[in-house]
Amino acid sequence: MSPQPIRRLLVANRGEIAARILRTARARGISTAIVRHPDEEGGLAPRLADACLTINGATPVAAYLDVAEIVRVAREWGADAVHPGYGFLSENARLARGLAEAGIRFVGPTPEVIELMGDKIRARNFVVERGFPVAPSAVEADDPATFARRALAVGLPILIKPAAGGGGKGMRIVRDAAVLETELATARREGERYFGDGRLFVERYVERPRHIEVQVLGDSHGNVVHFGERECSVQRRFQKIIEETPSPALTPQKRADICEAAAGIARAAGYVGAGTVEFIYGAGGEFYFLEMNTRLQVEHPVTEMVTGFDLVAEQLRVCEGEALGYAQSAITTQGHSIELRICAEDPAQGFVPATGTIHLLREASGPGVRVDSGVHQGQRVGSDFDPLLSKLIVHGRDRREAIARARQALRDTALLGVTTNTAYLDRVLAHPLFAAGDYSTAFLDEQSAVLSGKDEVQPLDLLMAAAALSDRQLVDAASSVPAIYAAMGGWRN
Amino acid sequence: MSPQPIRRLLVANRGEIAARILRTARARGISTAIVRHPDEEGGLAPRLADACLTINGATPVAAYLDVAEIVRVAREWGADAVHPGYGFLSENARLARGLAEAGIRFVGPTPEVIELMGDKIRARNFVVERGFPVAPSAVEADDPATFARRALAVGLPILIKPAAGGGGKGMRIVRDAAVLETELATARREGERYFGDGRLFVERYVERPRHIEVQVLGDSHGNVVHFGERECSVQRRFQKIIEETPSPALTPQKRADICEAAAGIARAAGYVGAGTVEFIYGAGGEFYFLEMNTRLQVEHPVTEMVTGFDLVAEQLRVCEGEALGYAQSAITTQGHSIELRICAEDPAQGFVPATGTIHLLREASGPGVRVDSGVHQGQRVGSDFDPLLSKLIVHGRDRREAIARARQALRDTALLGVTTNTAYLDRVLAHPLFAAGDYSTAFLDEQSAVLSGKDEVQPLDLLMAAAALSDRQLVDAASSVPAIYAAMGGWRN
Amino acid sequence: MKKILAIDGEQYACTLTRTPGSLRLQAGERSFDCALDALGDGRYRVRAGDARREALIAQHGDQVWIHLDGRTHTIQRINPLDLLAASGRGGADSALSPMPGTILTVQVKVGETVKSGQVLLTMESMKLEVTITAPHDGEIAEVLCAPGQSVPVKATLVRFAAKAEATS
Amino acid sequence: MKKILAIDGEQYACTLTRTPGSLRLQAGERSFDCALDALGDGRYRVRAGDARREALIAQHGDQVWIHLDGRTHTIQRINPLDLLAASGRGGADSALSPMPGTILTVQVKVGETVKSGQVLLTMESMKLEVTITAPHDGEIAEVLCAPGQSVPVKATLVRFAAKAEATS
Repeated sequence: MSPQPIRRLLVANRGEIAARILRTARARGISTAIVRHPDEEGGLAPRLADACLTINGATPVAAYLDVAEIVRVAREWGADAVHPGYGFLSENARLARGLAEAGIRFVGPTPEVIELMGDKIRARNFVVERGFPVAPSAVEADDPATFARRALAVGLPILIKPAAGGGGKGMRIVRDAAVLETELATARREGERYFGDGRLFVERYVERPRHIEVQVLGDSHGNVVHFGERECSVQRRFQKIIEETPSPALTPQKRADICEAAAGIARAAGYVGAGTVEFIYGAGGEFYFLEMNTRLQVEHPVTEMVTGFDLVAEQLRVCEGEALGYAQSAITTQGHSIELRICAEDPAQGFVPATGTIHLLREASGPGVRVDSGVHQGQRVGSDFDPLLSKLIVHGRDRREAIARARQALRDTALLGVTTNTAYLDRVLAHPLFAAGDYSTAFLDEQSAVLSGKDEVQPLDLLMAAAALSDRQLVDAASSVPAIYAAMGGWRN
Repeated sequence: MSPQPIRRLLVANRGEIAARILRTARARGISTAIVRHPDEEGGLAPRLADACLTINGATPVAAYLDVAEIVRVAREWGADAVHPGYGFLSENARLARGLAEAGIRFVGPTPEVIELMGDKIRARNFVVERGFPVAPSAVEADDPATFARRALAVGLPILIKPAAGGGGKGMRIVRDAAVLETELATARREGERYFGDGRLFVERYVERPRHIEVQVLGDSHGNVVHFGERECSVQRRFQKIIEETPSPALTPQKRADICEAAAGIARAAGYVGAGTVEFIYGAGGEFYFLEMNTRLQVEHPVTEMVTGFDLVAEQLRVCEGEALGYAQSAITTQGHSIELRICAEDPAQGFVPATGTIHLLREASGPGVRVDSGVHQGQRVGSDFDPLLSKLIVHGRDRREAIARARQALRDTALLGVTTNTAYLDRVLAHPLFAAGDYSTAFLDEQSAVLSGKDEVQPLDLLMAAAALSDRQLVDAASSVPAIYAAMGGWRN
Repeated sequence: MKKILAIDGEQYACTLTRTPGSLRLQAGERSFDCALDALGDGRYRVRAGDARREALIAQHGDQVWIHLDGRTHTIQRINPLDLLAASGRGGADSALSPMPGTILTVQVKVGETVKSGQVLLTMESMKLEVTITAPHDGEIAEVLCAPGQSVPVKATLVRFAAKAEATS
Repeated sequence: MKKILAIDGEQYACTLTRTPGSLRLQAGERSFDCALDALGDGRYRVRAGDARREALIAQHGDQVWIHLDGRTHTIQRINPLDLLAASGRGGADSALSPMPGTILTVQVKVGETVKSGQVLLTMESMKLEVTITAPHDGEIAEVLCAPGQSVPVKATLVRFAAKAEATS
């Protein structure tokens, strides 16, 4: 079948990823729409799309998770393809099926592959059968009655995971058998609420591991390539906040091994589209399959920065039925790239989400700096969605140049009105262990004392002057001193 | 001698290039200053520098061209190096010498090389002696009395050039012997005014040539490399407005030939620092040395986009005495890059410079987009300096993707209050000959009828509505209709 | 007129007075002339004694955000009278929302006696579930939220009866 | 109240009237309801009949810039009375500056008779030298600039005597 160009693309997402997808779609001359719940205001993506379609739901999140609603607006607007972004329904096979029934293409793999990889237990079995290593584990569904006992038998510490989960949501570490039951109950509730599936499994928790993932891409003609790895070990609450490529941990040989394993898994699954194979990487160089994300990742830009490929453009081409048109050897990398996630949160208060209005916004720019933003000046940031506001991505000829640029770009970023983690991110970049590339997923927790250290308030007088003089009330009061005192002022001091 | 780090850098320039140099210097942890004439207001660069030093002069331009003044402020501020940017004193050997006497480094080649390449006639002779081809020519200084006659003997059409010139300033094409004397007089005056040197030479004007240049870099240890070519044929009034790399004209063999010629010339000259060797490239694949610019070029970012190198960082490293530390083979290119020069000018009026205030500014961003801007919202744009406001640089996996991104980025650029060439640039990018890569330096002139074609005013009603409704006077007048008419309004139409 | 400035959480008292041709800020031992000039677009030139710097400033009510030297500082302007009033309250205490979000479940009723650590309610914010527990033994005097309700940060969710009674 | 809108150089006459609940724009044959809502930061929602679009708008005096669908349009709002007044002038004509810049040399004097094409003066703008020549034979009535002077675009630099006299 000859390629069928996409002419009308609905982006069923919001925030920075919707804006980023729209940019590529528009440059390709595609008509675009996005969805939006009536309670939402502002946002950069609606400004970039040709149309903005209302989706209804009890809450904004519920609307974004409503398959029928997305299919309805896609059909009514006349979309010929839907890009799901990440999160929400991006790994939902029902959406892919619902769209297919309506004659609309889903920018992602087949529903069968989504289901295979979406069920963490089936995915693990699939990977084990192909000879790739996974960590010791226990699966609730094998025998629910004995699950708690089998979980303990894996050997503490263990990690509880929702069978249908992803992105760190609902995951809990258990180091003490006494709290196992409570933690299982909480994880089950969260799994039900976020994924509509309360089934769990546990895995041996590898202490101080690295989280390394590999970007893969397959076309509908049987070609599969990889785009190298991303190092994603800098995490708080199982959520990545800094990602980079190449990983400072890998030797060329290890890199080849892990990347080829990822491409091998994708090939075995008949994977079509962009996907990511995640691995746990141990201090001894051993790596275990963790999961496969059948969608674009938040951190995909670092791969784009070093390979020069536009992964969204590749997704769209593959969805249109085009063959990749290049071999693995044509994918080369140049330099080093780092991504920083700028979040509305207060690191000093345990990363509690922050809300407010962005009264003033200045974004970084210049050589080697890319900003994938989802917000604009004047926008209200509420608590309905996750706290990611924008991503700062830098490129440098080497890791040192990339870190220097990242730090400068952070200082050039001014987002006034909502508390963000920019100063915290800068402290992470400035940490000697980060500079040495010597860190694991435990890094932020282990170094929390150093990292939470407040900056000394240096320019105190300037800050006081600015705060006092921008206060109308205070200035007026100072100025309304009776004339006689004012005249005397010069002599009295 | 071991490398001597630069700690305090003065950027003796303004506008976008000053901002761009400051970004790299700051990321390297260098203290920075820029210069500024008292008549100037606004500008992005002063916001990025740690200090802003006043230079005096009868006019702003005179101050930027005043060697003694630049040396004075550099010394007073305690600069240990001065980066001259492009234009102004960037190719002035007296500045390099004056700084050296004050114990301050000049970020550029030695005064001797600047003088060699700055004298177009000596440079041509130098290159000819090394066996590289140059176009037929006549030099005034050889025998001023017979210059006009010898100029005609080169064979019309000819190109008059100031011996001390560069950047297209003071150049004139003569196709008719009758106007030769007038044109020589004008060129001489311009040469005197801009370069303090009225000497001229003429060259055979190659019809419909391409302008191709090669970026070179040498260190103080005898290493010279090149970073590939840039295609700079899209010019109006001898000024480039769109540049790209790789050139759509070159075969791999021609590319190797021209790049190696450039590196050979730089090597022969003992070149230290970043420089550019410019060539005229004929339709038959022949190329002639045109001149060597001993400084950073306006269009250097396209090279950075495909090679991943930061050329300003390399300039600073070389100036510090570091060895390059990489071989020619380590410089690889990825994809395609295009630069668009956004100028305050009205293409509909023969590119007449425009002035005004930037009431609103929104710059493009997103994957593959870089903006090197020199201006900010609220800034006044006067007529003291050249009309370049900012540069839009894009990267794509191939030329087609780069063009698509460039066009989208232009549409995303809103600069309200000053007439710019953005719509004109978009018409150039949309031209079938540009898309085919089939153009010469005559392209814009030959296609001027097509390119000056105004966009059809499509959304006329919307524009009228916006213009009328944003007029307080008009809205007030409409609203003050006596109540009786207003009430009847609904029935009468 | 005196104000308290809470700069990144640290409190400083200050008084502004006019001297001929300038404004003078008194803060603790220190006292210096100061000035603030708007440069447009949220940018200001700030002067404090001999120090001069450009900064980006935004304000909303008594909250001020200042981006200076690459860092953003949050400043709360507090009227000393409000501080005084706040310190006068007390007695009964409350459970506050640690972040803005939505109430998921409320697991206690008015009049109910709870133990320290007992779950009072659960809430969700930005996809994170948080459990609010009783900070000490006590009796619930008031429940000020319901499942599904959105609450801002530091909203009072549950109020305890005054301690003297609760420990009886 | 009638206004002329010069949109990217093309002139259109328009009248705005209030109808119950809306504003109506009449332009030539066409007439449609319209609305303009500020969304903050220079962004507006524009409505004209059934068409609706977001645009960036800036204005300064009677000049309006509108960024709509990726293109910037320049609009001049002209009061019809001004047009009328301008057409009433005439008789003597002038040489105008084609761009803003600085006068370099003035090569004619008041009372001097010049030939068509003769150089009147030279000026410089953004490093470009421009020669201003006489558009026709005539006599110089007034010289309104001097070397070194900065002039805006379309400034009258040299005024000719009324043609009836000049051609004598």
